[in-house]
Amino acid sequence: MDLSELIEIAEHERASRRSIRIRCCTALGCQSAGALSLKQRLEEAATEVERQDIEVIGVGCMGLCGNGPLVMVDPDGVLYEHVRAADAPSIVAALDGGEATAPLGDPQHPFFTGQKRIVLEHSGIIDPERIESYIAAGGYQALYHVLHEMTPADVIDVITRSGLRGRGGAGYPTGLKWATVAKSHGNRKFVVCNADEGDPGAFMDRSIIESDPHKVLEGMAIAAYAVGADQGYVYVRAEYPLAIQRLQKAIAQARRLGVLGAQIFDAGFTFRVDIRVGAGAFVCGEETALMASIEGRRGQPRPRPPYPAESGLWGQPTLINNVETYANIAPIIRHGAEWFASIGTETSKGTKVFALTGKIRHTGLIEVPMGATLRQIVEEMGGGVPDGHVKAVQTGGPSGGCIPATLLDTPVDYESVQRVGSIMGSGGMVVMDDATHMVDVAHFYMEFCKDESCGKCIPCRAGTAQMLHMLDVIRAGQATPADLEQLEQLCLMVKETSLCGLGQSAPNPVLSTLKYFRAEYEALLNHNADRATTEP
Amino acid sequence: MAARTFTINDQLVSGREGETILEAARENGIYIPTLCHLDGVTSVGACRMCLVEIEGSRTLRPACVTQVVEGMVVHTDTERLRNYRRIIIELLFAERNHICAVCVANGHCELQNLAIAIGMDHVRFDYAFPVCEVDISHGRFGIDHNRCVLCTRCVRVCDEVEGVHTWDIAGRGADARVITDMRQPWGESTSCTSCGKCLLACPTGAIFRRGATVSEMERDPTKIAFIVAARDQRW
Amino acid sequence: MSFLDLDEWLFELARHVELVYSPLADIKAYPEHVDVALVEGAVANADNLHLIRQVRERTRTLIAFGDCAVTGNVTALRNPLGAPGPILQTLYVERADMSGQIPDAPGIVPALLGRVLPVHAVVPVDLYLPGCPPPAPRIRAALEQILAGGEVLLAGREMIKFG
Amino acid sequence: MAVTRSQRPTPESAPHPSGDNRFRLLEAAMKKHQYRPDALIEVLHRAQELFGYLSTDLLLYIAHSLHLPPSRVYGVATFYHFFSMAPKGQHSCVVCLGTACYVRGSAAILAAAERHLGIKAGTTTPDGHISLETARCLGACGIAPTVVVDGTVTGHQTPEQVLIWIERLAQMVE
Repeated sequence: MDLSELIEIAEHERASRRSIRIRCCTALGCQSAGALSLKQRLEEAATEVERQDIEVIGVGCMGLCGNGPLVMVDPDGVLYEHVRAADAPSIVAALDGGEATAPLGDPQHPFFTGQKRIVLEHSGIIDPERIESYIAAGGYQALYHVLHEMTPADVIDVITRSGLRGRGGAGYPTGLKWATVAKSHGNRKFVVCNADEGDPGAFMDRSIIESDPHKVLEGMAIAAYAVGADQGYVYVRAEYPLAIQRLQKAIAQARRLGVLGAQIFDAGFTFRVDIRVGAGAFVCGEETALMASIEGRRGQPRPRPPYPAESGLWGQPTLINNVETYANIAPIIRHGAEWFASIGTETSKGTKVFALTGKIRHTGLIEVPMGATLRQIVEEMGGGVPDGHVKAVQTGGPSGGCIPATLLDTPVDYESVQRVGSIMGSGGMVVMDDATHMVDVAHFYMEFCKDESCGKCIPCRAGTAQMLHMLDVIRAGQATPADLEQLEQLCLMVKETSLCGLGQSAPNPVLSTLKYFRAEYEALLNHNADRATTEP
Repeated sequence: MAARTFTINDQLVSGREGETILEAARENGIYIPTLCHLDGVTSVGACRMCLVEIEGSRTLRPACVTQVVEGMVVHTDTERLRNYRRIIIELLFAERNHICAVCVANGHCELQNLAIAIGMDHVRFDYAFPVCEVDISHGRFGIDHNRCVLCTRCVRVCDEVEGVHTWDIAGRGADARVITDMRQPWGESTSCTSCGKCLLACPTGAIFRRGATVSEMERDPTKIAFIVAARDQRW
Repeated sequence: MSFLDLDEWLFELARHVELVYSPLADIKAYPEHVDVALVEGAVANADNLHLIRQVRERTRTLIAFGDCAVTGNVTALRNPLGAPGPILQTLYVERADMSGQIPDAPGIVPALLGRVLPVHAVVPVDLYLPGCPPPAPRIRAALEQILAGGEVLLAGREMIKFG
Repeated sequence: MAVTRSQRPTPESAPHPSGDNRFRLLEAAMKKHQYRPDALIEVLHRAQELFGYLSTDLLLYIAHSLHLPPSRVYGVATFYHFFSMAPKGQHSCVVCLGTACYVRGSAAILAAAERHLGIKAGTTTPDGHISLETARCLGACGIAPTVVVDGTVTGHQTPEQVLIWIERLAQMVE
C-alpha cells in the first residue's frame, strides 16, 4: 500500500457514488427504533422505482438520537425524523415530486447549525462498515503523511502546539503525555484506547466508534508511531456490542489493506490493534484499573506513580487516551496545530462532543467549540426543557456535579466547569427540570458509586456505603443538622483520601448539590428524628 | 545507594535512594500508622492510614509506596491527617461486626491498636451489621469474616511468600470477601498447604488458630519479613 | 461489677456524690437534676428507650459506660439477623415443642426495638468510657476528672481500649 | 477426507471427555490466545457465551487450562458484573438505570416489572423463564428510558409498554 493506491481507492469510491444518496442512520439509537428494517425498505423502494441515480447507505450517528430513526437525502439536504419502515416508499417517491409521509426535520435548527464538527466530521455521512468510505473522505492520508514526512518528535510537537487535552475527563495535555511515553524506556511500548465509557448518560465514545471507527484507529496508529509502540488495545465496554462489532470489522479491513499490521505504508512501522472487551466494571475507566483488566486481572486501581507512561501494561511504557482524543488526531495532522489551536478558548482548545440527555427537547449528540456556554447548548441547541424549566445540568457523570440554572452562562471549558464545582468529564450532560429532587439525584449517583467501588481502598469502599446510608437517613427524614455536617465531613475525607479517581470524585454529586441546593437537604431534616423503632 | 536528605515533621532526616517515606520514617524513629502494609510483601497503598502531606503536592500520598526525594518536606501527623485516620478506623468498625470483647485477637489486634492510637472512643457512624460467615472447616485454622478488614495481607503473603495463591478476593466493594480457591470451605481447599503464613499476616482476629479463645491470639507478623529475608539470603 | 473493683476508692467517691438512681438500688423513678449518669448497656427495647430519653432530659453529664453502651457490643449481635419479629416467630412459635406463642405482656415484657443501638445513636452522649467491662482505674480516672471539673480527657490504651 | 479426519482427531477438534461439544469451542478460544493468563477475561466471555453462565466446574477447567490459581479465576469472575455464576432465565428483560433513563422515569419501569413478575431485579422467575436485570447505562441515552428485551434495545419506554413486553415473553413457552 502506498499513497497512490490510497488515493486510487478514494477516487474509485467517489466515482462510484450515485447522485442521490439516501443516508439512513444505523447507530444504536436509531437501530433500536427500527432503522435496519427501514434501511432495507428504502433499498427495496429505490430498486422498485428503477432509478440508477439513487443509492441507500447506512451511516453513523447524525446526532438527533431522540428523533430517530433519521434519514437524510442528499444533495438537497432533506431531513426526515421518526421515520417508519412504511414511510420508505414515500421518501423515494418524494424525489419525483411526491409527498413523504415521514415528518420533516429542520437541518437549519440551532441543534445542527450551532455545531462545529471535527471529531464527528464524518459521523452520519460515511458508511462506518466500509473502509473505502473512510478513505474517500481522506482517511489514512494523515497516517501516510506522518509516516513518510514527519519524525515522531515532529508529531508530538504538532500535538503539543495544538493544545489538545485529554477528552476522558481530566484534561491532561495530550502532547505532554505522548512526550513522556516517547521518552520512557521499555522493551516494548503500548498504546491503549479507553473506550470504557462508563458514565451513565454518556455515549459519545460509543457513537464515535459506531459512526467512524477508522478515525480512532488512525489516531491510535499515529500515536503509536509518535511514542514508539507496536501494539494497541481498544478497551470497549461489553455493553456496546454494535461498537465492538464495527470495530472488529474496521480492524480486519484495515489489516487487509495494510494500513494496520506489519510494514504500514512501507515505512518500517508496525502496529497491531486488538480489542479487549470489558465486563461491566465502571472503575475500569480508571487507567490503572483498565490496564489490570487488559492483563486479565480484577480491575482494581493501584497508586500512581508510577504512571502508565513509565510503567503500564506488563510494566512497559503505555499511552492511554480516550476515544475522542484519538479521533482528534488525524484532523490535527491534516489541518495543522495552528488551525486546531484557533478553535476554543485560551486553555481549552478544539471542540468537545456532548451527549445531551435528560429532560430536554432535543436529545442527542452534539459537538461544539470549547467555550460555548451551557445556555447555548441546553436552551438554544437542545431546545430547553419541554413544559418546564431547567433546574440543573449534570456534567461529568458520577464524578461530576450539578450546575444550577443560575450558572447556565458558564462557558464549557475544563477550568470554568471545574470552578462551578463540576468537571468536564467525558461529555455526558444530563438536563434536570423542576420535578427532579436533588437529594434523589445525589442518592442515585452515590448508589452507583457504592456499587462500582472496587473495594480495595477503605475510604471508597466503606465511605460510599456510609454516605449512601446517610443519604437514606436524610431521605427518611430522620437526620439532624449534625448528621448533615457529618455527611459533608465524610465527603471531604473520601475525596481527599481515596486511592483512585472513582473514590476521589464519588462525593462530588453530593457536594455540588449541597452547595447549590442545600435547602432541599435542610427541608428533609428533623422530620422523624426517632431512629429507634419498635417495628417488628 | 545515594543518600537523600529531607524533612519529616520539621526534623531533618536521611534516607536512601529508592526507599519509601515509611521506611525512612521508621529508621528515624518516626511513627506512621499502617494497616495493609506488611514487611516482606508488596505494598498496595490501599488502607490509606499512612497518607502523609508533602509540601507542594496537591494530594495526600501513601507513605508505604512513595519514594523519598531530596529536599521533600513531609508532615505525618497534622490535624487533617489525624481526623482522616480516625474516620478510616471508624468506617472499618462500622463496616463489619468487630466485637473486641469476644475476639481472639483482643489485646493483640492491629485494628484495635490503631483505634487506641487515633483516640477513637466511639464510632460516630451507624454500624452496618452485615451478615458475615465464619468458616472453621480447616483442621487448624478458621476465618471469621466479621473481623476481616480486606487488607489483603493474607492474599499477598500466600501468593508472594508461600507461592500458592490459595487466597484471593471475590466480589467487589462492600460485598468483597477473601476466599480460598473456588470460594469453597477452607478445609476443602486443594491448594492450601496449611503453612499458617496467612495467620501470621492477619492484622485482626479474622484468621485465627482453632481452639484459641478470647484474647489468646498473639502473633508476630514480623516473622514474615524474617522468612523473606532468610529466603533472599539463601539465594 | 467492675465498678466494685474500685474498692476503697468507693468510700472516697461516696464523700463527693449521692447515689440517686441505680438498677440495684430500690429507687423507682429517675430523678430530676442529676449531675452525672453512668449508662450501662445498649438500647434494645422500648423500656430502654423510654429510660434513656428520661436520663438524657434530666442529666447534665451522660456517660456511655462500657462497650455495650458505646458500641452495642454483644447485645447488638442480633442485628445482622434482621428485625426481631421473624426471630421471635422462629424461636417461640415454629420451634416450640407445644403450642408456641410470642411472649406478649404489655407493661411487663417490653417490646424489642428493630435494632439494638448504642446510646449515642439515640441521645447525645457527653463522655465515652469503653471497655468490657471498663477497668476500675479507667472508671476512677474519668470520675476524678469529672469531680475536678473542667474538660475530661481520656486517651491511650488504659483509657479507651475496647474489649 | 471427512472420514479420515473423524478417525484421527487432532487434539483441538477432539470433543471434551464429557462429550460436550461446547468445550471444544472453548478450547479453541483459549488456543487462539495461546493459553495466556492475560486472556482470562476474553476466555470467560467466550465461556459464558457458550454455557450461559460460569459454573464452578467450568471456572476450574479454565483455571487449569490457563495455569491460573483457582481463587484468582474466581476473583476475576466475581469482580465483573457481566459474568454470571448462576443460570439465567430463558428470556431476559434488562431495564437501564443510567442517569438519562433515571431522569426520565426508569425507576417506575423497574418497579412495575418487579411487581408484575413478583421478583427482584437481578433474579429469575422460579420457573426459570424470565430474568429481570438492570444495566448501568447502555449508552442509548438519546432514546431514554431504554429496556432490552431478549437482546433487542427498545427506547422511549413506559411501565405499561414494558408490561406488554413481559406478557409477550411469558407467552413464549418453549
